[in-house]
Amino acid sequence: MCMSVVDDIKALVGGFGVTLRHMLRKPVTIQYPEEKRTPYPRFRARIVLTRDPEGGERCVACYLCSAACPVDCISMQSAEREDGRRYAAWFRINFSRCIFCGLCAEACPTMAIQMTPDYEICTRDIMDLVYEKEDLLIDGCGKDDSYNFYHHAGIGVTQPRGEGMEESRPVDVRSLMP
Amino acid sequence: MTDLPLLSVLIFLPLAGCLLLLPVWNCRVSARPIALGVALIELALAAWLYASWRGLSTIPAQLPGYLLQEDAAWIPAFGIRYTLGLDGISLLMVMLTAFTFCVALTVSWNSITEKTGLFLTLMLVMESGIMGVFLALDLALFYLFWEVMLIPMFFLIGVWGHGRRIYSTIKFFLFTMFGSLLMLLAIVALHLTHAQQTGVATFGLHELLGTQIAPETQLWLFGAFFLAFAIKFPLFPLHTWLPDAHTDAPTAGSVILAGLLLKTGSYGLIRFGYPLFPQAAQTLTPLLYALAVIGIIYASLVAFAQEDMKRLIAYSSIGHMGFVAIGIAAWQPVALSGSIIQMANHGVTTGALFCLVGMLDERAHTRDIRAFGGLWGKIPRYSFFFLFFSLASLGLPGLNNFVGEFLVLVGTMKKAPLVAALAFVGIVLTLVYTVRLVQEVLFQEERQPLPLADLSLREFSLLVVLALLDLWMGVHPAPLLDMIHLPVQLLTGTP
Amino acid sequence: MTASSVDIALFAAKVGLVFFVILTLAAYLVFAERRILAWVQDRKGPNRVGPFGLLQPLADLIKLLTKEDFLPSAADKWLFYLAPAMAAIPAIMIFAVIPFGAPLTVAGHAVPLVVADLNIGLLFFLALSSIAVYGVAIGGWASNSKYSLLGGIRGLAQLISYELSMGLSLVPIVMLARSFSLTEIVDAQRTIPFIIYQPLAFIIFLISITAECKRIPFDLPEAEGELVAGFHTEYSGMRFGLFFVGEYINIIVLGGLATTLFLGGWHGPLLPPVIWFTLKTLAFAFFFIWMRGTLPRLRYDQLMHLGWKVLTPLALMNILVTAWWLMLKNHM
Amino acid sequence: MEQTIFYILAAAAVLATVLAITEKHPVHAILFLVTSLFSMATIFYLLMAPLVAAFEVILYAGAIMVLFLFVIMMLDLGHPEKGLAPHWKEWLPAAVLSGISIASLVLVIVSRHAAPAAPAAMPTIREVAVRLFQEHGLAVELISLQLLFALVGALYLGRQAKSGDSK
Amino acid sequence: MTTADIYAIMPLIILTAGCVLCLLAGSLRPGFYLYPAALAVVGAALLWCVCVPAESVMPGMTVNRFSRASSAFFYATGLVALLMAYGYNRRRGIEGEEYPATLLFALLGMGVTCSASNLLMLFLGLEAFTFAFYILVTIERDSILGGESGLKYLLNGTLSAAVMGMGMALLYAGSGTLKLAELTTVAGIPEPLLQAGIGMILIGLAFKLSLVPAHLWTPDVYQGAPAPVTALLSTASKGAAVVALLLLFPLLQTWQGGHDLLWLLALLSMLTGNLAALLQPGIKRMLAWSSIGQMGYVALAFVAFPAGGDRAALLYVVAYAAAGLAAFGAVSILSDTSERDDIDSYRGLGYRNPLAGAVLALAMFSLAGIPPTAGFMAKFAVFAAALRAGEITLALAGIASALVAVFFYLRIVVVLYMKKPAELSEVRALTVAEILALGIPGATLVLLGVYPQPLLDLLKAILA
Amino acid sequence: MIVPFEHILVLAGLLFFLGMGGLLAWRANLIMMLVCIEVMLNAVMLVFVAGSARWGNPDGQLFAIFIMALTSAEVSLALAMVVYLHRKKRTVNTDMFSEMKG
Repeated sequence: MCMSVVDDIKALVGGFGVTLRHMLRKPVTIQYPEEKRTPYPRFRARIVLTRDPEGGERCVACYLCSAACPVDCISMQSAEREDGRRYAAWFRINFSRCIFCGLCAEACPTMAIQMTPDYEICTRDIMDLVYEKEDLLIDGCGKDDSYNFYHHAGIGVTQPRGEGMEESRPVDVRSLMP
Repeated sequence: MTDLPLLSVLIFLPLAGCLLLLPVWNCRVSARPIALGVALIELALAAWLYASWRGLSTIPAQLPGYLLQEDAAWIPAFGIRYTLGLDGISLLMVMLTAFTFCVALTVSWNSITEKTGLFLTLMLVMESGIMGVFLALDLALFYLFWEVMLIPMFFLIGVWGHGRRIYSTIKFFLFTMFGSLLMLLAIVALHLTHAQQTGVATFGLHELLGTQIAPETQLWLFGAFFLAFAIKFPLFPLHTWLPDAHTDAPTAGSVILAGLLLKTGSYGLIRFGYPLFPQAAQTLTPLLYALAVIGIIYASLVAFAQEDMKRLIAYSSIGHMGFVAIGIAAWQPVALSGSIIQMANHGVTTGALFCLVGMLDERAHTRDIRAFGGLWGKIPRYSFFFLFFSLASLGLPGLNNFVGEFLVLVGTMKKAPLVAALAFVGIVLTLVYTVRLVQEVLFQEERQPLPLADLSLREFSLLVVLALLDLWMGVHPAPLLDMIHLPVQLLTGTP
Repeated sequence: MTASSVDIALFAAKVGLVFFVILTLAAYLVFAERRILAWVQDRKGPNRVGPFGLLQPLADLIKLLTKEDFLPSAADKWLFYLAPAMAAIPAIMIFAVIPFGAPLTVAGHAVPLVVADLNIGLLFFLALSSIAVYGVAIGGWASNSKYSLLGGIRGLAQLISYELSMGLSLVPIVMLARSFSLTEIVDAQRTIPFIIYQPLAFIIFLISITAECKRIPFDLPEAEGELVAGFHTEYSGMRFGLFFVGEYINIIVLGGLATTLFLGGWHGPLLPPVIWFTLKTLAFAFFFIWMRGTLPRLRYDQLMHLGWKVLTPLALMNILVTAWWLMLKNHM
Repeated sequence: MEQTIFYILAAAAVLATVLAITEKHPVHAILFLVTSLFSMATIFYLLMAPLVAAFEVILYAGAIMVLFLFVIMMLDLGHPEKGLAPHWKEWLPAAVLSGISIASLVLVIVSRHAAPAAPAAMPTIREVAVRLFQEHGLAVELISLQLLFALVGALYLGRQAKSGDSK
Repeated sequence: MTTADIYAIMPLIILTAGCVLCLLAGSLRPGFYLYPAALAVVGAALLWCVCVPAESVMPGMTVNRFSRASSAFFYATGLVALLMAYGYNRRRGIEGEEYPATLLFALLGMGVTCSASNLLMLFLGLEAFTFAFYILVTIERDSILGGESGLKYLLNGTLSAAVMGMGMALLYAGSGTLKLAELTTVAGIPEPLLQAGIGMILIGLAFKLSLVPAHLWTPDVYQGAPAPVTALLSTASKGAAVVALLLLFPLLQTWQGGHDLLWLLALLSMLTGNLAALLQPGIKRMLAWSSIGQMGYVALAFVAFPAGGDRAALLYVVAYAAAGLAAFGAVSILSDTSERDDIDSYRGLGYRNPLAGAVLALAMFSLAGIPPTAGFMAKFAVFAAALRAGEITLALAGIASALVAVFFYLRIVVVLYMKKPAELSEVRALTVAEILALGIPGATLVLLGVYPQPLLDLLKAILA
Repeated sequence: MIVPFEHILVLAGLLFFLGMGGLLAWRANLIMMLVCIEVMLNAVMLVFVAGSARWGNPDGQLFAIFIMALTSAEVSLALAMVVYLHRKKRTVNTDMFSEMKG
């Protein structure tokens, strides 16, 4: 009984001591607009579309990012050059919805879509947060500056379908009568 | 023996007897003899007193006319003393009491089968109370005993009675209480008047006798006393409790009720009512006469119409007590002596009659006159006693009632001839209903085949004793008259 | 100018001054609390409005005044309006009897630095603090909201319970000072403050006034985790502001009272009396805030247990011991 | 000055009391009564009984009335203001009785002789206290025991049958 | 406070210590062992009262023969009530230390009342024991009747406290003193304030005595309270109120209006109480109404105060207390797990439980005022005093109502002994405590009825 | 005395009988009955205090304080009973408390 009271008092005094010590400690607050924190390089903030080392767009408009996005903030329209090279006719990310989860970047097979440490994307008009392709596209290659997808995969599929080796002709669905 | 406080012994012996009963409370067989033994000792005491009353009268007492006296402080704060006194009238009553209780205990020997311990205790308590009433000379003490004797009777009727016993017993109790409460007020008022006049706070009868009371007050006070006694008596308009109580009481209860309780009323009137308030009594005497006469005639007429034998005898009691009342109202030595003797006579005779009816009831479980007939042939011994006591009751010369009624009529004749004449009519009416009773029960042909046994030895001996007593009082009442002679003279102021 | 009118003028000045100071202090206490709590939590706290954030209270005031005044549809209108005032006014009235400095002499008039030197000052304090209950109770009841009602009931029970131990803990002080007047109590502590004689009473008093202020760890009536905001859940705007300010006025006033009763009031070496008083009072205020930064909230049964089964018996025992001690001392 | 205050307070007290006893809603009634109690307390103060004044507020307004409030809040009475208030017929006997009583009171007061002049000195608080504990010490003991038993009784009744403490 | 003072109030100290210790012990280790302990405490107080003739005058209290005798009476009553409560509470499941402790407190309040020498102590004493009864009446938590009657009693009691307090306030405002002795000297002045005060005190006491028209709480409270509590409530608390009235009586006598008021109260109580009792189906309600009537007789004694009414009143109270204890004791002992309240349920009990039945019957006879019981002596004294004082109307009304009363008292006796028992349940053997609880009042009834002189001497001595 | 003694008496009397009238009228609501009794007790205290001021005697004030203590005891018990009964019957309406008649 007596001991428990002493223990209680000890605990109380200890608590007060802790708070007092913290009071005298330097605050950890960073006063943001004036002081800015440098994020770590892999900080996931604003999303960009990178270019390949040749300066071409990396994005092939495969829709994987759009599919991976949990909040459906990515949308695009794919197009194809005459040589079969695919590209996005337009590409749009709505940053007012984006949660910066990074799934799109993970999903991207061409490393076109990447996240940058730039966290200051506040704006007064919410419509300004809808970024179009021109806003997203940067001039550099981002994180992996030597990777070029078409070097590995080649551009386009030129011969008609079903004509290749180990390839059967596609079924004509209109003649599939029983 | 005179060193003993005999009067206290008389009163408290039965109470002490109750204590003896406690260990055998639930054992009927051993309780009965104990109770009867106590009653017999009482009787023996009374007999001894009777035997030696002449000797006692030679010892000078503080109060004239008294044979024995006891006096002690009891509640000085209220001025109440424990004063007892025995004079001839009391002695007669004491003897009657002691005897009646023996009769009552004997007659209910077998008939009380439930709660015998309680029954016997109540009987003994009641004996104490009644003894006290007849012996008390202090008004408060008298009142105390007066009430004490009520409670056992209340239980006797209520517990062991038949019929509407609860209604009857409550009626009995309330009637009596009503009178006694008024009497209590009057006693206190008398006490206070006396205290104012003399500065002495007392309830003693003989001190209070000298109190000067304004006539009007006297009238009120006497009225209260009179009411109380008249209810007990019972006088005509206040009698209604009596037939009910008698009818529903067990035999012993009826015997005591008729034999003793009624006498307390007349005794109270003689001992307290008239002497304390002579002027008021004088004023109210016509009323008493009137009530008594109406009572006699009315009771006789009603008795004629009764089918229940007990009820019939109860009404006859009212009539007989009417004679007592007339004798008191005349307040004249002969009439008063007659009244007192009549009290004793009535006690014995009516007690015997109730015993007889009780015996019949025990056998036939009915008391309806119309159920019987031809008993003379079936149970001759019983029928003989029935006839004997009926004759006694109607005042056959040679039997005891005749003496009392005769003396009353003689005494009254001088003072109020009209009353005497009317009372005589009453006697004739008595004859009528008694004859009807006897004729219907004993001599009519048998109406219902009832399995009736004749008297047992106990019953027989009891009735023999009663009959002998009746005969003796009727033939040779002189010793009794001698005994009450001096007190009566002192009361009526004709030495 | 006659003598009496000077008195009246001085009196009015005192009242005005006290009002102004207390209200300002209360406002700044809010600010101070936020800053100190921030420090405890290694933050900086509000520092934007004005230099070091010193104009923050003003900003808060403007915000409260411009908010919508909201009346719940099933509320008991008059009582709903009455409650905030009943919470704030008694608190500020208590200060009337607290002497906050040595008597001054102004223009030949002796001016006691206390608004009203009642001979029953201490009882006046107890009376008003018991009235403060009504604000909570009626506020909680009149809102006709379950959270408010629960908060109100809790507040009622808590305030009544701790008023008892508070009052009892003050009895030894009265016994020592032989007076109910706070001025005389302060005078009695000219040499030694009562905290030396009565450490136990001081601790009980301290805990009890914490509960009276409904401060953490005794803030059950407004426990935000359970009851939204307790009895003032339904209040907004300046009515909420009154409850809020009332709480802080209470802190200051009770701190001042603790100073007066246990720390010798305005007595102190070197510094002028008023400064001493202010410092001691602010020390209490600081302690309250510190406590808020340190301790977690009690459970309801713990609260009642502490009040009835620990503090009250202790206070009673303390009274007994003090009485015996005083008696022995007088007999020696 | 003080006289005027007294009469104002007296009027306030009576008015608040009337409102209190005619109000249908117990909470309102209690608040009116508290108002009345405040007026009374001030009157006590004016009558030089500061101690009684203080205790009136502390005990009556601060404890007893709060207790009432507490119970009303706890009991959940629904909408008592919509419930039964005494009909005017029920007020009638009360009003008649009170009227007669007040009239007889006024009669008594009118018929009495002028009160003797007030004595000079009123007892100070210290004197009152000394009197309390010296003259009426036994009374203090008795009342304290009674309060103890109030506690005992309330606890006994408040306890749930056959289980632990409710509070 | 000197040693003599402490000796004089030692019974009160014993009781105080007793009830506090009882509470403490009960909270540490509850159980029925507290009843014997409380019994010992009361017994000790009683013994001290009787045996130690310490007397003293203290501020607020005067211990003299009067107060010692009255407190002895209260303690004896309490003793019997405790005896009967022991078994009763066990059977009814009234557990906890509250009962004995509160009972001790009630006795303490009565002890204070009878030795009060100023209005404050008198008021506090009266309120203290009344307060204890508020708790005791409600003590049976399982019965809704108990709570209801407790609240009724409390409301009425508080109202009476307010009225009595107003009376005392007026007395004080009119005279400037609280001391009874000083008040008596001032009270002669025909000051309307004082008279109004006396009248209001009288009305307040009428509540405690349950005189008509301040009687309305009585039947409900008697019925709702557990029987042992009712026993104490109907006897000791009435006794204490009578004692308070006696203490105040010198004041009351100075004003004719007080006499008239009392006259009216007595008349109404005697008639209303006894007539209403006729109609009651339950024994406790019947006894409640009858106690209203009985208190009317006490009031009658007070009306006849100068003619020895004080002694008569005290005698009456003692006799009534013995009868009340006997009656309620029998009720509580004849009750099992539920209370036997319906008169009809007493059929034939006189044989199945002879002692309880006999004592109940005895109590009824005593209440009806039939000799040789204490009730007769008491009624005798009261009527003697009334006649001596010339109150013939009241005396006649009293006699008439007494006759009415005989009827309903007899009803109980009739039911007990003359009706066939309804059911034949197991007959419980009486414990020693119960035999004592029945025997003591029963013996007192008979003893006082046969030889009241010692008590009368005592009363004379203490009233001198 | 700041005002004539009689005036205080009148005030006290008014309050007392207001309380009594209220008590008689509010026979249906326990809490209101208790409130009315409080009013009456207040009037009593006023008379005591006035008497104390009239005679310069502290006894009246003390009596008033005792009355307060007494009242608090009684009210706490009364309210405990009200709560207890309410728990059993769900009402404070006295008309519902009529287990006993007569």
